[in-house]
Amino acid sequence: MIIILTEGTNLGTKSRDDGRAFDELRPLTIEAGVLERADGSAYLEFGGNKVLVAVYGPKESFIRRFQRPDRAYIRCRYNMAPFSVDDRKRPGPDRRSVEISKITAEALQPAILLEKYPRSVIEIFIEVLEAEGGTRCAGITAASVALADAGIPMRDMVVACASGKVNDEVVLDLSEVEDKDGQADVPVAIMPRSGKITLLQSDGSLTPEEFEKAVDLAVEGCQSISKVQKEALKNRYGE
Amino acid sequence: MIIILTEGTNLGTKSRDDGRAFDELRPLTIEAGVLERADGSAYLEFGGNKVLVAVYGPKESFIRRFQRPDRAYIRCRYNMAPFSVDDRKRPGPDRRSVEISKITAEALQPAILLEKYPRSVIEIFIEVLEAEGGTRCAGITAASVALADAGIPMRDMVVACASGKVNDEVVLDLSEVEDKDGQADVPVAIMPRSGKITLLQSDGSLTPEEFEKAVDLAVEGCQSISKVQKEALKNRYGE
Amino acid sequence: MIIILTEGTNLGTKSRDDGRAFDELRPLTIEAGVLERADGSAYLEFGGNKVLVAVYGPKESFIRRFQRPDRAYIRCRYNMAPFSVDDRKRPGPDRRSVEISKITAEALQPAILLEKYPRSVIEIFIEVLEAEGGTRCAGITAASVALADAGIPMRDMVVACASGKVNDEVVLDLSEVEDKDGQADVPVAIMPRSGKITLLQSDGSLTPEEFEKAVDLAVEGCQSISKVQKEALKNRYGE
Amino acid sequence: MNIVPEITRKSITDLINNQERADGRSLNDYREISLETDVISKAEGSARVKIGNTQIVVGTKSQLGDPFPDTPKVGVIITNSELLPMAAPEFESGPPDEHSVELSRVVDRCIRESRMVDLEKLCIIEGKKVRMVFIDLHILDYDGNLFDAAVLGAVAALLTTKIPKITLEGSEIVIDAENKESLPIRDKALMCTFAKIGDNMILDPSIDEEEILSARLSIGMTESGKICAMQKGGATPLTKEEIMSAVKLTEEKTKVLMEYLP
Amino acid sequence: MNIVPEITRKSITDLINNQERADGRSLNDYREISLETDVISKAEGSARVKIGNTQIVVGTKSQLGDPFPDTPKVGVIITNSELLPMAAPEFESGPPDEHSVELSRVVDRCIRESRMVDLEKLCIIEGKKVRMVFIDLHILDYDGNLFDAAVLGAVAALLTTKIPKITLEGSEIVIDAENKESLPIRDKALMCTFAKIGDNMILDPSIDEEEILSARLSIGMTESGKICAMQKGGATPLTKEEIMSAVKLTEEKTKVLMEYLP
Amino acid sequence: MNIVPEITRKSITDLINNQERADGRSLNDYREISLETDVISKAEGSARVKIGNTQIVVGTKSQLGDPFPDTPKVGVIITNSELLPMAAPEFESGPPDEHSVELSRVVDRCIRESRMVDLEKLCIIEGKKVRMVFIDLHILDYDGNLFDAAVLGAVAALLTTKIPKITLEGSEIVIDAENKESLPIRDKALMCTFAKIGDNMILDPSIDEEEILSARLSIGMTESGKICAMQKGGATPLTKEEIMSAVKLTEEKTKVLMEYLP
Repeated sequence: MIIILTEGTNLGTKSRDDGRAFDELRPLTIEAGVLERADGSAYLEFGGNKVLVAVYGPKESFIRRFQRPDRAYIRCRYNMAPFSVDDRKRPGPDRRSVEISKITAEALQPAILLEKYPRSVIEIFIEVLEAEGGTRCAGITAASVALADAGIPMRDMVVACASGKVNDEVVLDLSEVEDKDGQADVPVAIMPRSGKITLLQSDGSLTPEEFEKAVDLAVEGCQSISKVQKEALKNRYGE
Repeated sequence: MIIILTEGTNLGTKSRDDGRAFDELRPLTIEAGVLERADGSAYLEFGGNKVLVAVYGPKESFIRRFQRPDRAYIRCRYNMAPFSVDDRKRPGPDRRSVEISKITAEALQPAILLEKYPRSVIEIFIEVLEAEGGTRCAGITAASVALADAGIPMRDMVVACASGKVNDEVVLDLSEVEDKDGQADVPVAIMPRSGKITLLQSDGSLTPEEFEKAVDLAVEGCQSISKVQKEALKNRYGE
Repeated sequence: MIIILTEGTNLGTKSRDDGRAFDELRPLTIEAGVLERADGSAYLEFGGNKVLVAVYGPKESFIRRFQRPDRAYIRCRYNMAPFSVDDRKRPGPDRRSVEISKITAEALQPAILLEKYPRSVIEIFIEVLEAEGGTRCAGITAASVALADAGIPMRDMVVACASGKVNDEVVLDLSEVEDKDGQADVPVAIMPRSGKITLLQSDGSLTPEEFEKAVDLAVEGCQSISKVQKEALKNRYGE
Repeated sequence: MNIVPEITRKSITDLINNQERADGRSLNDYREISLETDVISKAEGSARVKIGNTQIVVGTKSQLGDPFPDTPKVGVIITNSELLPMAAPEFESGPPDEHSVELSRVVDRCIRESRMVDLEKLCIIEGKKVRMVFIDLHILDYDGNLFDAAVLGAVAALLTTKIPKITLEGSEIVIDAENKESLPIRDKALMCTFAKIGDNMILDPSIDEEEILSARLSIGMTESGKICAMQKGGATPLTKEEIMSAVKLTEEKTKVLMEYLP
Repeated sequence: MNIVPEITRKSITDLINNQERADGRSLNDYREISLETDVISKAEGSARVKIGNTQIVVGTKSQLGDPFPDTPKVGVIITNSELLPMAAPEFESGPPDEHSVELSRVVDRCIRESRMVDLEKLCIIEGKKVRMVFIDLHILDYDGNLFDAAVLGAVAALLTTKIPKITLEGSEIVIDAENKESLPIRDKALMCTFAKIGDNMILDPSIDEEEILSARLSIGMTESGKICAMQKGGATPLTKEEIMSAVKLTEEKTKVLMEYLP
Repeated sequence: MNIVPEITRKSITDLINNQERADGRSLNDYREISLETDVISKAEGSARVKIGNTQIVVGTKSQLGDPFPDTPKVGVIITNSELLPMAAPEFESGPPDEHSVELSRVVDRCIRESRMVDLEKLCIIEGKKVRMVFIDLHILDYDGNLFDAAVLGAVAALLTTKIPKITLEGSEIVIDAENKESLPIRDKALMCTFAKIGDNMILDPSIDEEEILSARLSIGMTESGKICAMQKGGATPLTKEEIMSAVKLTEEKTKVLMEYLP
């Protein structure tokens, strides 16, 4: 288990709700290999977020409709525990979790060598045990570590982080309060080697200039988080 | 697109809510071939009713339970758009639409040469975009045109029309208001060449004599509507 | 149709709500072979309980997931009619009926020679037409007769009966009122030849001594009920 | 769905073309009918009906509920049927399929459109509270002709239903479960079902006949001879003559069925 | 899902790599667009939109409802879409799948985050009663690029929606269905969708292009040039440059789309 | 369901017939147990429990609700469990299956029948408003014996639950989220589960042992030694002697488990 805090530059920036600099991440820890039954797993705490991911596969797919003759497909389920949010959430998928499951699968897919496993399925189960803003990014970041822990061959990791606009300022990694009261939220996932973007959403109101700044900031955030992913795998498997 | 009005005889009959004669149909237009992806389609306006039908098939059936070794089966779905009625309808099937889907399939089946396509399915999707009394009959009439547009071999067309009892009088083609305040509603479908009846329901209170009159009137209405169906196909395919 | 009442010993025991002795069963009748379509069936009345059971099979199973290469499996459905209880029950399974279906299947399984029918299924449908306390035991007792009526080879019958604690006393066969106001309820099923226990639950508060007494009492009750089962089959098939 | 062997189909059809039936009935006979009422103590009304080996238990229950917004002055009757998997090897567990939905809607229309129950008398407070009466059809054994059995059982259950007296004291609704009253019944209605097989229409099809029928016609008729419901089924058309002669026969046969009612 | 033959994939890709498209468009052209409003009399607002052969009917309806506990002062907009089985051979009946959910959520965000409708004006009694506006997207014919067609249709329907006037008289809510008023509209927003195929980003992908795209990017932009929604799809990454040039093109193209609005 | 190879079945059974187990435990030992509480800040009570590699997170939340009509004076506890697809390759997404339903109902009975929580103190206004306490069992890793782990985690979560103080001021219910109080706890209860394999009953079956067990017996017992819940599972019968000796062992082993509670 490792803990790092990305130091913010804090050069006279307006103070945020929780005192962070505009480009400062919340405290982050990732641990790989935390479950017995799953083929790979990872546990992540990011600010108040607690996210657990299990990976099964690659294994034979029995669902014809999804099977592909030339590669594996990804089955991804993002789920929130009933006790993870302020008001108890009813168990089972809702529209939000269906959408997040879909875009999470698409964010991870470019990094996985699916073509190595025709007619197979790789299952990714993301459980949000506690939510405090940014769970979809936390889920992607943890899933990438769990995939590596499962020994699934990958081109690169995938790492995700949101930026946004709060009090007319573009800032990194919105907390729950900032997400709710803020003006925009821009979740981004990248493959850190190429810097290419595998997930991108924008929700709120941004000029194109603000949007570009937000993407740049999120990509920087991703690069920092990427180090914690590597550290987690090193801690589990050694150098 | 064609528009015809069946002229009512109006021989001193009591006037109806919308001024029609007892045996007068509402204005009717049918257009064939209105969708790109479907194999056949038709759009119908009948009074305030707007109904769209798509047909797919005959195509291979993958559902064992329904497959027949010696013929195709019909899968029919009657559905109302949420905005088609006064109070928004919740999306998805309800008991009414399940029943109408069933009897619509049975009304169309005698006209289709199902035995030409063993192990196949013909799919009929009826969407009610706006409802103003008589949608099940409108759906059957439009579906028959869509089946012909899809090139599916048929013994005859099927054409449907309701009659009923309003203000103690047997009348043709009940409007929404007449259906709601009326004493009886008798939807009928026929194959116009033989005059044989493929759909028959009766809802309300009728003496056997009134019922017989209602059936006769509905059959006459069907014969008139049948001309509009043919016109629609002529407009699309020429003579 | 046969009717027997197990005579209670009634040696100065505290009187119960319905005047029964502590070890007295409610009136019980069982009739075998009451349905036309089912392969086997039984109808049971036990106090105010009315329970009907149908058995189908052994027949080929088409559900791969449940199929076993070396034996049949049991599919059991316990269901309450909407009108069987004081407040109308919504149709369809609830959590209670799912649990009872499961433990009923497990209670019956040891008695059935499943190994005689590889890749097959035996279906048991239990309908509670009227409920007055003790329906799960009534269902098991009737199901056993229906299985025999279906000609399914069995090691032994299975027979079930509950005991419990009411007014600080251990008593046999709780009525609905006793079940609701009582301190504990202990449903038990046995195979009467070996006396072995195939269903056991306990719900409420009992010392280990009271629990042992409750089990002994329930087993005695089962042995009495077992005679009625045999009588029912004799009435149907002769000696 | 059962696939009926061609030979069975042929032998049943040949018999009917000769005006005979496999079980010895004439074309216009019902099988043996039995009807008991008050069979379920916890229901407010109940009946067990058998037509041949087809067996249905019907129970009714009333409760307070809100009226539909467009009919604020009348009570509500809700008919629900379950084709229990117990009743036939081809029935499955799960939500009602189209056959079950059709059955409950046709039974519902027959009862509602006959205006058998005076729904206005089931209104407690206009626009606010009405009685809702649930009719639950529990199909136990399916040996053909569910429609007629279901209507017969439902009507018998309604006729014997006892609901608690309800009075208004100021704005309070007082439900007096000790004092029960009957439902406000007016005209009764029953249903006759015909099957077209070969060249003939036969009454009360058995399961074997249902499986080979080419068309089905169910006609609901009130004691006073009004048609209150009709439903054609099956994949073959009917002529108007066939329909009208079935109507004629229904006038006669519902009178016979009425005699079974309590 | 359709499996596209390798040869089709190659020919479409080669064309696009040559800055051409199968239907003769340039990479940054929309297909023919048509938009009618007030097409459904029973809806409060409605539109029929076509982009190429993609066809959607949108209807709006308002009703009274409870506000969400955490936003007691604002009305509610609910966007629902149905990829009807009529619209394409690959669509199935049943509850909304992930594609349908994504579509309605992206359309919903584009409309909500543009703050197009002044939701505070839809509040009737703070914390108790607000107006709920349902936007129902009925997808009739699916020939690619549902996102842009859906937003265009939804915005047109909202612009033409007439809701009953509501006034408060004491604690009574008076709904005056005779007097209708428009929705309180502020800034409008529309959406442009790009597909990455081969080395290029193309605007408004047709069905054939959608089936072979490697990435998709949908950008919602207000009349005043603010990005209000964005959604990447597809299994291939994009570079920041690709994204920013799509943003730039969206500024230009939403202006063109705006001209179709009523 | 896993099909266990005959050779595995035999080797586990042989060991147990020799009073040994694959992981070196004696027949009546638990695997290593760990229990942390207050692991989820947004829950009102929470616990993470591990027995061997079986891992469950339990969270509790309370809210106001209506009492059941037949118990107007007492609060409500609702236990829900999800066998997450994450926890084992054989678990599937979807509505709770019979295993999940059985688990939550047995845990619920163990807690309710032990009368551990004084439900009368959770009543706010008789017949109108009571507290509802949700216990959500989130099964993360399934390595056998969910019952004992679930009860241990649920009880620990309840013991550490802090709910907002609620007072009545006239007819107003005042929820004071700043001032929290513990649940009204009385007698505690825990559960011991036994598996019959070969000729022996063993405590705390691992996943491998569960897959070959012939019968399962779970016994819930209070701190004061009362049996509050019992559930037999599996397809083989048990003798009364086997049951009573399991009861005896439970008296001893629940005392040991109690020591893990906060």
